[in-house]
Amino acid sequence: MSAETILETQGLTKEFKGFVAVNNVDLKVRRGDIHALIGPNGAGKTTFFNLLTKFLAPTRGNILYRGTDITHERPAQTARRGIVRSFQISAVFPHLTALENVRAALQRNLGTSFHFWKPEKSLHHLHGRALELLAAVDLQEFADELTVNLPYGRKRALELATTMALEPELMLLDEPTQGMGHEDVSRVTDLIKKVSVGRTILMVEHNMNVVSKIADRITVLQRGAVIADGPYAEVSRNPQVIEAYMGSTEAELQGAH
Amino acid sequence: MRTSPAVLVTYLVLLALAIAAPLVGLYPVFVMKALCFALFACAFNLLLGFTGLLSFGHAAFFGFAAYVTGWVVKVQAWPPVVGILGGTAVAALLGLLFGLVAIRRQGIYFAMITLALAQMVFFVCLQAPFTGGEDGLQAVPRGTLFGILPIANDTVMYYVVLAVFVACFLGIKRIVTSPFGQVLKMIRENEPRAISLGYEVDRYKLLAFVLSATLAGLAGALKCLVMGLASLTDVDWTMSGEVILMSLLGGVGTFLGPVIGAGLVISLQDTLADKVGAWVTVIIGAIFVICVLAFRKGIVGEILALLERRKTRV
Amino acid sequence: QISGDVIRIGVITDMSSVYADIGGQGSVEAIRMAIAELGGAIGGKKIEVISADHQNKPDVAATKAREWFDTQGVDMLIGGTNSGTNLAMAKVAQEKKKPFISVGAATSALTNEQCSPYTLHWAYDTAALAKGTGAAVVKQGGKTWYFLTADYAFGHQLQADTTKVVEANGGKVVGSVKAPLNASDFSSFLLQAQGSKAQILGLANAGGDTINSIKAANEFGITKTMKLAGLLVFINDIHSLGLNTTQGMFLTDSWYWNQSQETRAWARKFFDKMKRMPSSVQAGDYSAALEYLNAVKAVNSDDADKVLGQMKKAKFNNVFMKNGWVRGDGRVIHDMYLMQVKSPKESTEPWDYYKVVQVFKGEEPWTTKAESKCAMWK
Amino acid sequence: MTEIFGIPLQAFLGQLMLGLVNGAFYAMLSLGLAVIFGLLDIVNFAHGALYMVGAFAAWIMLDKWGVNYWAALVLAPLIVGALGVVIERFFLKRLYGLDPLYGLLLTFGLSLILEGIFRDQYGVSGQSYPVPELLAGSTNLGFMVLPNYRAWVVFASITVCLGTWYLIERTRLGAYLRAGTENAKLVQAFGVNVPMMVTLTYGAGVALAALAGVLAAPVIQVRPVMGSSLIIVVFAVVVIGGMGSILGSVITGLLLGVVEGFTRVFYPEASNVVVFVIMVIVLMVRPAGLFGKEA
Amino acid sequence: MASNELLRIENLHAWYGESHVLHGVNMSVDEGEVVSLLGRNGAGRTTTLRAILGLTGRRTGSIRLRGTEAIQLAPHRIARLGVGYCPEERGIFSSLSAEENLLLPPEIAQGGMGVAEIYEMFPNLKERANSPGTRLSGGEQQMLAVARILRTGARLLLLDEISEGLAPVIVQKLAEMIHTLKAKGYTIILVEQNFRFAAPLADRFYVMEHGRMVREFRQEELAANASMLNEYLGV
Ligand SMILES: Nc1ncnc2c1ncn2[C@@H]1O[C@H](COP(=O)(O)OP(=O)(O)OP(=O)(O)O)[C@@H](O)[C@H]1O
Ligand SMILES: Nc1ncnc2c1ncn2[C@@H]1O[C@H](COP(=O)(O)OP(=O)(O)OP(=O)(O)O)[C@@H](O)[C@H]1O
Ligand SMILES: [Mg+2]
Ligand SMILES: [Mg+2]
Repeated sequence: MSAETILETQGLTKEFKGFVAVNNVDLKVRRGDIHALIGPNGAGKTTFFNLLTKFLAPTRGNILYRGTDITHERPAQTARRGIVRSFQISAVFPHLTALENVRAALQRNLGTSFHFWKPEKSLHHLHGRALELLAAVDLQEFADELTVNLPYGRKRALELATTMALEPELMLLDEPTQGMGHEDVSRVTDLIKKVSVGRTILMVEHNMNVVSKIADRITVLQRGAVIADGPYAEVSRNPQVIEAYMGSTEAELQGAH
Repeated sequence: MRTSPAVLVTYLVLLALAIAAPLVGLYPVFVMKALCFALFACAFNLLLGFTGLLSFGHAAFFGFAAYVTGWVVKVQAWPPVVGILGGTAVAALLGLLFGLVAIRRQGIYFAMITLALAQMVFFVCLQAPFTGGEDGLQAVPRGTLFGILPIANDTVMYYVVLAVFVACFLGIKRIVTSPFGQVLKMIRENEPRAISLGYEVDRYKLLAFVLSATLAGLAGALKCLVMGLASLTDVDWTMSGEVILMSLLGGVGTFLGPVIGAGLVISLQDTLADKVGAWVTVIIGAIFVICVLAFRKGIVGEILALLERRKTRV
Repeated sequence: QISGDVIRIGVITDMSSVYADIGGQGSVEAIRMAIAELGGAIGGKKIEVISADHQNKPDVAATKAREWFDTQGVDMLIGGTNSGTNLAMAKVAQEKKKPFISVGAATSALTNEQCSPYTLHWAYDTAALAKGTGAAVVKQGGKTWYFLTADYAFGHQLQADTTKVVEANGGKVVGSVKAPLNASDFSSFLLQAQGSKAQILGLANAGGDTINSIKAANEFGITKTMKLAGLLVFINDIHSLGLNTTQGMFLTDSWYWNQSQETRAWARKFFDKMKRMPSSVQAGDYSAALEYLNAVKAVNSDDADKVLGQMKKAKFNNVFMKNGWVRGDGRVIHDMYLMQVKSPKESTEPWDYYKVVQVFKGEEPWTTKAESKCAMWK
Repeated sequence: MTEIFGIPLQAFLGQLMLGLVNGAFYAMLSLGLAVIFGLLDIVNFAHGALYMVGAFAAWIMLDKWGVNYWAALVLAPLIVGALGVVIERFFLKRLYGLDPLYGLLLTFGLSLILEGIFRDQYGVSGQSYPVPELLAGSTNLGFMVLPNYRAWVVFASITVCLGTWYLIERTRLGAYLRAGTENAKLVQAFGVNVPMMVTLTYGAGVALAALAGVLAAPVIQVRPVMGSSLIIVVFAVVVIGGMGSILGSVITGLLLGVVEGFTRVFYPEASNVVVFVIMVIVLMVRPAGLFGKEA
Repeated sequence: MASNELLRIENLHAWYGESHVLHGVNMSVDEGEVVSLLGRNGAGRTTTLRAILGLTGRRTGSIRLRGTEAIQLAPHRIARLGVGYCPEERGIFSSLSAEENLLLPPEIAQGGMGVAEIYEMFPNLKERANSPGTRLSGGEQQMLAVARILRTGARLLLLDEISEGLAPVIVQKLAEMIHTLKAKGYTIILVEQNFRFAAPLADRFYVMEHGRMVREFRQEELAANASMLNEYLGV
C-alpha cells in the first residue's frame, strides 16, 4: 500500500513434487517493523524464508524489494541488496574464532576478497569494528574463542552480530530463540529489539512470549497459506489462528467448568 | 594461521636437509621426482584441504602440462623456461575449462565430472599426434636455464627444482592466509552461510580450482624436464588416485602433510617396486583403508592434533 | 680395468604383464645360463645380473635405466619385450654412453630413424617379420589384406612394414582397424574386418592381444571366411591357444627350440629351470649376454666403447645364431625362419609346434641400406 | 545393399548385437552400484574389483576343483556376497554419517588391495575360461554369426536386472529398501532391522557384480585389471542414469553399450571415451542424470 | 499401580548434536492410559518421544518398557517391545504408494487391526490407495501415518501432533479414533499443540518446559490448573 513497504511478495508459491509448501502468499513488510511470521510446524515458514533469500526458486509468484522485482536474482546478489538471513539451525563458521566470524561479514565490503596474494594482515584493520559488534552482543570476551566451543545461545548471538555486520536493511531471523534456555531467550529478545532500530526485521518464532513482547505485526501461516495478518493483539484473538496455531484459549478453559 | 616458532623450526630443519640432500649422496633425480610430486600434492591439497572440493581428475593438469612442456622443449626446441611456463599456462586454461563445467556440482558429482573430463584429456594424450601415443615423449632435453644455468647437470637441476618448490610452498601458504583464503575457509566450513553473507561462492571455488590446476601443471612441467619424458602414466586416472593418497596420508588441510605424504608414497613405490612386485598396490591400498578408518587427519594432522591436546592439558 | 670390480648386466623387461611368459623371469634365467657358461666371473671379476619390471611403461623403463646407470654401475643393459620401453631405454643408454642390446623389441626404428652407436638390435624386427610372413602369405594367394592393429608404435610400425611388403608382392590392403592395447574384447573389430571381405586378416599385434583376437576370430566364425596371418606370434601364444585353433598358420620367428641337436639340448636345460620351452626372445637374451661377455673377456675391460668396438668386429656363433654379425646401423644380422604351425597329428611331443618352411639367409630379411634412414649408416 | 549411417545394414545389426552384449555387463554392474548407492549412500569403488574376484572365483574353482560353470554361476556370487558382508561390517559401517567421499576413498583402497593380490598370484596376462559345452558353438543370424554364449549373456543379465527391479519395486523387502533410502531412522523405528538390511544389501549388490564377473569369464580373458578398466565406465553409466535410480542405470547401461559399439565402427579409438563425453553433456543438461530425481 | 505400569522414564537426557534438549525427564504411563504432553513449541515433547525410540542423538538415563531397560537398545529392538510411533513430520514415503506405506511397518505382535478394518475407519485412504504417498493431502497423510501403526499390533502408541494442520472435521475423526483405541485397551502418549483436542481425551497431563516435566495432573484436576496452563502455554 504505502511507500513504506520494503518487502512484498505476490502470490508466492513453492511446490515440492506436487506438495505445496508455500501457497500463494501475499505478504507486505513495512519498513522499520519487527514482523513476526508464525504457524505450526511445516507451515512453510522456513521454505518461505528460503524463497526470499533465493535458496529455493519459487514455483510461482514474485518478490519485490523496495519496488524492484528480485525474484530471479542469485542468492549473493540478494544478500548484497541488504537482505540477510539467519538460519533455523545455528549458522556460524565453527572453526573460525568469534572475531573471524564477524570479520567474515565485514570483509565482504572490502572488495579484496579475490586477492589471493595479499597477506592476512590486510584484514586486521577490521578488528576494531568486529570487536564493537561482538561487544554489542556482549561476546567481546569470547573474541578469540573457536566458535565450536561456544554454548548454543552464544552461537545464536554471534550469528546475529555477524548478520548485523552487513548493515542489512532487512534481517530475516528463523527461530532466533530456538533451542535456548530461559535466560538466553530473554537476552536474544532484548538484542533483537536493540538491533531493530533503523532496520526492518522479519522473523519466524514459535515462542509467543517473544512475539508478543517485540513484534509490531504478525502474519500466521498454515499449510503454506496466510490465515491471518495484523498486530499481535488482533491476530491472537483471531479464532482461526487459535484453532490452527495457539490451539486453545482462556475461553475454552473457562468453558470447561 | 600464524606460524608458531616450533613449526618455523621444523620448516628450517627440513629446508636444511633438502639443501644438504645431494651432498650426503642422495640420488638427486629421485629427490627431484619426490619434490615434483610434493608440489603436485600441495596443489591438490589447496583444493581438497582448503576449499573442500575433491577432484578425481587432477592427473590431467599434471600430465598434460608435462606433454606441453616436452613438446615445446623437444619438438619446438624452445628454451626450458618457455617450456615450463607454457605447460603451466596450458594447465591453468585446462583448469578454467574443467572448473566452468564442474564447479556447480557438489561432492560425488564433482568428483565424477572431474574424473570424466580427465579421461577425455587422457584420450587426447593417447591420440593426439604430438604426444607420441603409448610411447609418450622421450629424451626431452633439459638444455640450459636462462641460457646460463646448465640444468642438464642433475645437481644444478636439483637446486632449481628445490627453489621453485619452496617458492610455491610459500605461495600456497600465502594464498591460504590471504583474504581470498579466508573466504575459501568460510565456504568449506558452512557454504550456505557464506552465500547468505553475500559471497558468490562459485567464483571463489573456480579461482581456487584454477590456482590448484596451475600449480599442478607447474609440477608436471618440472617433472617432464627432470625425468626427460612425458608419458600416459602421468595423465592416467590412477595418478589422480595417487595424489589423493599422498594428501590423505600426510594430512589433508595441513601445509606439510602433502609433502610428507608424497615423499612417503614415492619412496615406498621406489623401494618396494622390484622387491615385492604387485604387493606395492596392496600396501598402498591398505594405507588408503587405514587412513580413512583410523586417522583421517593424516600423519601431520594427527601430530598437530596431539600437540593441540597437549597444549589444552597443560 | 673393470668398473666397480664387477661386470653388471641389467635387464629391464615385462615381468608381470602380457609379455611376461615371452620374456620375464625366463629372460633373466637365460642370462644366468650365459654367465654360468663363463664360470660366473671374468679375470676374477664377478659377473652379476639385476632385473626390473617395466610394466610396459616407457617412463618406468627410462627411469629405471637412468637410475641404474647413475647409481648401480650397470655396464650393459638388455631390453626385453615392448617397443616403446626399448626406444626409451635406447635414448637413456645413448645419453649415458652405455651399451644397450634390445632383444625383445620389434620396432625397426631402433636401427632406423632412431639408431644409435650404443644400440644393438638383436633378435628380430618388424621389417623382418613383414618380409617373412607378408611375402609368404601373398605368394600363397592371399592377395587382399585387412589389418587388425594394436594401437601403439609397434602395431603401427608392423602394419606399415607389412603393407610395404604386401604391395611390393602385388597384394592389396583394403583397410585396417586400430584396437587399443590390451582390449578385453575384439569381437566388434573383427566384425568390421569381416565386413571388408578381404582374404587375409593381418594381426599386427602381440602377446595377449594376438591370443584374444585369434580366439574371437574362431568364435565368430571369421576363420571360415578369412585366413589369419599372425605377424608377431611367439611359441607361448601357440601353446596357450592350442594347435586346433592355430594349425596351418604362417609365422616368422628368429629361432625355434626344436631345430637341431644343439638347440634341443639348450632348450631342455632351460626347460628344467622354467618348466616351459624357451621363446626366441629368451634364447636371444642368452646369446646377447654371452657375446657381450665374450667381448669383455677379449678386451679385458667393460668400457662401453672398447666392448662395443670388439662386438662390432666379432662373428657370433652360438645356439641362437650362426655367423651373426653387427651391421653399421646396429642391426644384428642372422637367419630368420618362416614357419607353419603343425596340426595336432603332426605334433609328436609337447611344445613340438612348428615346421620350418623357409629360411631367410643373412641380410635377406632385414632392411636394406637403400631403405634405411639411419644417419650413422650412410 | 541397404545402408544405415553409411554402414552396411548387416554390419549395423552386428554392432547392435555386440553393443547389447557389452551393455548387458554395464547394466548388471551399474545396477549393483545403484542399489548400493541408493541405500548406503556409498559410491562403491570396489565394485570393479569384486566383479574381477567373481570371475576369478569361477576360474579357480574350475581350475582347482573342476567346479563347472553352472555351479560357479551360483557359488561365486555367494562367496563374493559373503566377502561384501564382511567389508560392510568391518569397514563401511564405521563411515556412516561421514562425508560420502570417505566411502569412495575407502572402497578405492579396497579395490587396490584386491587387484594387487590377484596381480601377485596370477600376473596381469589373462586366464581363459572355456565356454560351457551347452552354450558352445554359434548361430548364424544371417547378418552375423552370433556365438550362443553371448546370446545367453544378454538373456541372463536382462533377466537378472528385471528380477532385481521386480524385487525392489514390487515386493515387501523392496518397500523396506525404498523407504530406507528416504528415511532409514523411521523405518528402523517401525521395527525393521535396518543395519542388517544395509549389510545384506551391500552383500547382494556386490554379488551382482560377481555374477557379472562369472558371465564375463568365458567372453574375455579373466585378469586382475578387468575390473579397474571397467569400473570408471560403469560409474559414468550410473551417473548418467541418475545415481540411485535402479531402472535408470539398467536402461542407461544397455544404451551406452550400444552407443559404444557404434563408436567402434565410426571412430574406434574413441570407444573408450565416448561414455564420458555423454556423461558431461548429460550432467550439464540434467544435473541429476537422465532418470534421477531432481534434489 | 506399578503392577500394570507399561512405561517408566527416569532422568532422561537427550541431545541433538550440540544442543542439549532434554534435561532429566521423569514420567510413567500405565497400561491402557492416555497421557498427553503439553508445552510450547520447542519444549521438548517431540524429542521425548524420539528419545523413547532412540531416535535422538546421544541419550542417557533410564527407559523401562514393561520392566525391560531400553536405553541401550537399538530403535528396531525397542519398536519390537510393542511401540508404534507416528512422527510429527508424518514421515510418509514418497517412493511408496499409499497402500505400500500402510503395509510398510512389519507386524510386531498379535492383535493388530486388519487392513479392511482400517479402510473402514479411514475411507479416503482406500480411495487413494495406489497414489504415491506424498501426493495425498496433508490430512490424508496424517491419517495414513496413524493408520499404519495400528496394523502392527503395537500396544503403546506415540502420537506427535496428529491433529496439526488438519481440518477440524478430521480432527474430530481423530478424536473419535482415539476413543475407540482407548476402548480397545491401547496405551497412548499424545503430544499436542492443540490443547482443545487433547484436553477431553487424556487421563493424565504432563506439562513440559525446557526439556523437563514441570507439572503433572489428572483429567479431573484440569480446571484447577487453568491459570497454570495459561502461564506455561503462553496462551
Ligand atoms: N526440500 C523439500 N522437499 C519436500 N518437501 C519439503 C522440503 N522442504 C520443506 N518441505 C515441506 O514443506 C513444508 C514446509 O516446510 P518448512 O520447513 O517451511 O516448515 P516451517 O514452517 O519452517 O516448520 P518449522 O516451524 O518446523 O520450521 C513441510 O511440510 C516440509 O515437509
Ligand atoms: N534436529 C534438531 N537439531 C537441533 N535442535 C533440534 C532439532 N530438533 C529439535 N531441536 C530443538 O530441540 C528443542 C525441542 O524440540 P522439540 O521438537 O522436542 O519441541 P516440541 O516440544 O516437540 O515442540 P514442537 O514440536 O511444537 O516444535 C527445540 O528447541 C528444537 O529447536
Ligand atoms: Mg522452520
Ligand atoms: Mg514437536
